[in-house]
Amino acid sequence: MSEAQAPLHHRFHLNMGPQHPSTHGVLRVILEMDGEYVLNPQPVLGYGHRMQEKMAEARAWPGFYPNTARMDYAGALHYNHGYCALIERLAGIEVPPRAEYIRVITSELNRIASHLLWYGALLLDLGAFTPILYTFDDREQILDILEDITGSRLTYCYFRAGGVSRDIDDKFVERTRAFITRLRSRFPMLEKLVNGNVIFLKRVEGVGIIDKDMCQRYGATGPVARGAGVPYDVRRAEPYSVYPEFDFEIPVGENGDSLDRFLVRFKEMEQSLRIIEQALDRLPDGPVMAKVPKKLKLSPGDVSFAVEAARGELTYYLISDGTEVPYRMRIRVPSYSNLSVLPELCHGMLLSDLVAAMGSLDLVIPEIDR
Amino acid sequence: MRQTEDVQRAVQAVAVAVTPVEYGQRGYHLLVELENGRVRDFARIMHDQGYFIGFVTAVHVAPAIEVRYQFAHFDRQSRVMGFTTVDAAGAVPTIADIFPGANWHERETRDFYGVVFTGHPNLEPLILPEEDVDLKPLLKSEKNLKDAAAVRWPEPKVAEDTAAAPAAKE
Amino acid sequence: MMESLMPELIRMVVAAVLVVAFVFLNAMIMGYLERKLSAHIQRRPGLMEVGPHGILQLLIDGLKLIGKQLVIPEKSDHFLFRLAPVLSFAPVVLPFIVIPFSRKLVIRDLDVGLIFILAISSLNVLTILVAGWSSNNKYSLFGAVRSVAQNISYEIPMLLSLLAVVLMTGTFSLQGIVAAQGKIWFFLIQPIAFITYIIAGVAETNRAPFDLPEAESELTAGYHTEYSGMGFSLFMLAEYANMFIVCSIATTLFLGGWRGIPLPFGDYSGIIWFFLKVYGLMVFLVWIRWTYPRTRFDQLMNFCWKYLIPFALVNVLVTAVLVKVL
Amino acid sequence: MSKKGYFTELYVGGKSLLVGLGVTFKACLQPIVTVQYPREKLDITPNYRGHIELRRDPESGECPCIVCGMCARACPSGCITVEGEKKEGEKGKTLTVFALDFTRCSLCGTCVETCPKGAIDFSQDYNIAGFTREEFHYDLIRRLEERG
Repeated sequence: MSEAQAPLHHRFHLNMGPQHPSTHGVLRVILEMDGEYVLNPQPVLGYGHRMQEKMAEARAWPGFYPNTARMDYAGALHYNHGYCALIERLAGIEVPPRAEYIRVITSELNRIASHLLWYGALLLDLGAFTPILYTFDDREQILDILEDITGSRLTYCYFRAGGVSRDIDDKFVERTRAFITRLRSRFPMLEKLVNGNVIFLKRVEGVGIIDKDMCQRYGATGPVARGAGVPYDVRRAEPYSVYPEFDFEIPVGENGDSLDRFLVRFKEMEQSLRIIEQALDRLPDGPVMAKVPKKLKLSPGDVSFAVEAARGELTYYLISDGTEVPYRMRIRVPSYSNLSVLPELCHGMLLSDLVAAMGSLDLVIPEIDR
Repeated sequence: MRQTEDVQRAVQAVAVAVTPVEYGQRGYHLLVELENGRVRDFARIMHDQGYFIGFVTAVHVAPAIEVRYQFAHFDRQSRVMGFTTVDAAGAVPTIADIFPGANWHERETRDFYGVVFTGHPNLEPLILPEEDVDLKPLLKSEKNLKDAAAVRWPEPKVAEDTAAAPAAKE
Repeated sequence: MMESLMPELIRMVVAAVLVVAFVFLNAMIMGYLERKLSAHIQRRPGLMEVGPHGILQLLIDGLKLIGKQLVIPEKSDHFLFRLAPVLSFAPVVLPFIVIPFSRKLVIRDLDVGLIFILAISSLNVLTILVAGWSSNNKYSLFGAVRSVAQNISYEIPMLLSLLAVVLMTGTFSLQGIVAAQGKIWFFLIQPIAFITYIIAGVAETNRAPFDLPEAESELTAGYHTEYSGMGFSLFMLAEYANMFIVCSIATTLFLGGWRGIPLPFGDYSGIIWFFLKVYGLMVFLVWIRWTYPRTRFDQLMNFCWKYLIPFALVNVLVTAVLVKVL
Repeated sequence: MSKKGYFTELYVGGKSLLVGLGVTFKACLQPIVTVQYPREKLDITPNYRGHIELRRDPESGECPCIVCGMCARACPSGCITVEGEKKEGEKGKTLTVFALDFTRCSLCGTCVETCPKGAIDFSQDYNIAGFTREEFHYDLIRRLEERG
């Protein structure tokens, strides 16, 4: 069925969202359809836009800490990390090594939590209800660990320019180690239940193929690019924090289809566990907060900082005019670029495949509507 | 570093000024000042060199709004920052056909600043509702508006001679 | 004239009341089982609040649904929209007439019992089409169209698999088929037919992994998107009753019907075995639903044409030859 | 598709489905992992960051607040109001108003970190509900007195 030949009177519009079970938030996609074939999906953004960039321009820079977590509720610590590191880069603050290690450990825990959430949500999109409860079970363990150290379960406000707001204790180390063992023992179960399932494989194999060229043109990063065989990971490409000290692999896919993106994220969880293990083994002693003046004026100029968030490259770009208040803040969020692939990706696809492809992009809507 | 030099050479032809900057301090490698009309040429070079689009944004400074482009590379550590000012009509040529990923960034910039991207295939409001098209929420008020020079890095005094050398050659 | 008709009439009224009551009861039992089983599969307790282990929850849910407003979309076809849920009820009540619950317990043992059931239950697709069409909602229409295509194509393997049994027994009467399973249950002789029938049955009842007509992640709720309150619950009742019928045919044709180790209730003891088998099968369907993802539409069709129909067809041919030779 | 592929696919696919059933069956027999919330409650971590609360100095039993207003200034959403007055014969100011507008608080903890005297602490309240916005305008001094 060639969609180009579809006569005009066969075409109709289908509104998917803003309230739809598989748009994971208030995303609306206007689908131009021919029968069950999607001809032209056009995402409509802005239903939950909070103008975070304007908020950043309206308050002294420490006042933006809590906002960072509200952009990506599934991977809030990466947003914390990017912002704090940006300020550190601009102000030339040296972070104590212990704080950097804590940042890496908690960030990677958060990455796993985010991937576990996505894992369940994708399966939910594909109509399997049970895996999300299994992954939530594991994710709860991470949230408990992080709650104990950061004080909140989801919208963390833990990192500060110059370090972290609270030191970790032996209990944290112990619980994290226990969690690593636990999650490793859970992977085979998930593999049996989902990764090998013939219905699942048929739903994602060859669906939504994104190649390297497409990633480049759209700026798609993170697991979407890695699924397309591009070994681009900001942790490697532009090393920040103490990531260069750890030994980890960057899993890549071959075909760039939904299955590859799925497998990349699945393998990434194991790599994150490896990083956490190494960091726990080598955790240095010392302070967790550098000396930062109470009132710190940002020197004029522009500065950019990229981190690898759970969904891809997150770049904070700040233009300062020499006061405490940022003059302009731009946040390049990974889901935004990843979603913009959709019209080209899903052209001529079945509606069911669109759901699978969109699920494999791992969209977090508040991040897009920041 | 040598790879950055390659790009530098390629970009030199279309840019007003190309300045390599200290990555550890600013988070990118190359600052490229562009003429309004050469943005597309710049984007094409970036595309041919294998860069992917980071973001497109604007900043409201006096005398004219600046539009900024960030590109990064999948295979090498190189981040390029391009900027240009809008013309008298508040317009900049679009790069959405070279980098489709810039499409939404440009629409968003149009929403927030009113910058018109000439040649853009679909410059409809992306985030703002249709009735608020002219809200331009990120424009600075008269009081807060700063001069373009006020948001630049102060010229490092020691490095001035070395930085000026390639520019003089041109 | 009247005198001779009266007992028959009373019998029919009693049967009708019992059947309708049973359809409701069955939905409650299955609703409870489904929610409880899915909960334990997902390692949570499930219903716990109303009554011991939440056993009365479904009663409360039913009352709530009855009390709810039936919202009728303004631009829908009001008459058909109201008619569809009621209509969905008829094809699931009628097959109960011929199902042999026990040696003596059957409302009417028709000679063409099997054909009667299949004919009536294939009407089910019509009500879904009516519901989807009259809602004037694109999602509903998608659901309805999918359902029609799916039900019609899965009727073929279903019939073929049942035909194998009919060839062996030489009768369409369900009691006759049960009687023929005195020595050995047919699922041992006809495993391919049994498996084909179960798969086709899952598709016929629109249950996961073949629940495309109501795929909530794609079509919100498919053909009953616009239905609320009792309209929605009638569809639910119909779905569970449909499951019951599909499973009771499987029991009757493949699992020996009401046969089992004799219990001290005389000719009526078979009903216990019958219900045990039927609910066992239904629990299996629930188990499947909470394990697998949903198939895609073309894959569903491919599976039917590439696997189910060839296998069922070969099975029928082999059976026919063997019946003739032996 | 070759004939071999046809049957292999059927076998592999069928097997994977059976394996899946095995996983859910095993899970069905394992104990449940959730808690019945209003009946059972999990202990909340002592590090939990609820809304802020004034605290007493364990030695003197008094609230060490010196009405410097650092917390109010540090708050990103401006949800803290601190007022004090100068009393005769006392050094420094005495706290008269310490109000928190919890509807705007985002629980970042900046106020607690900036307080030079450690007069503010996080509460452990997490299941807070109300019918009006005013119910979340807390008078922290009164709450401190009520706690005794």
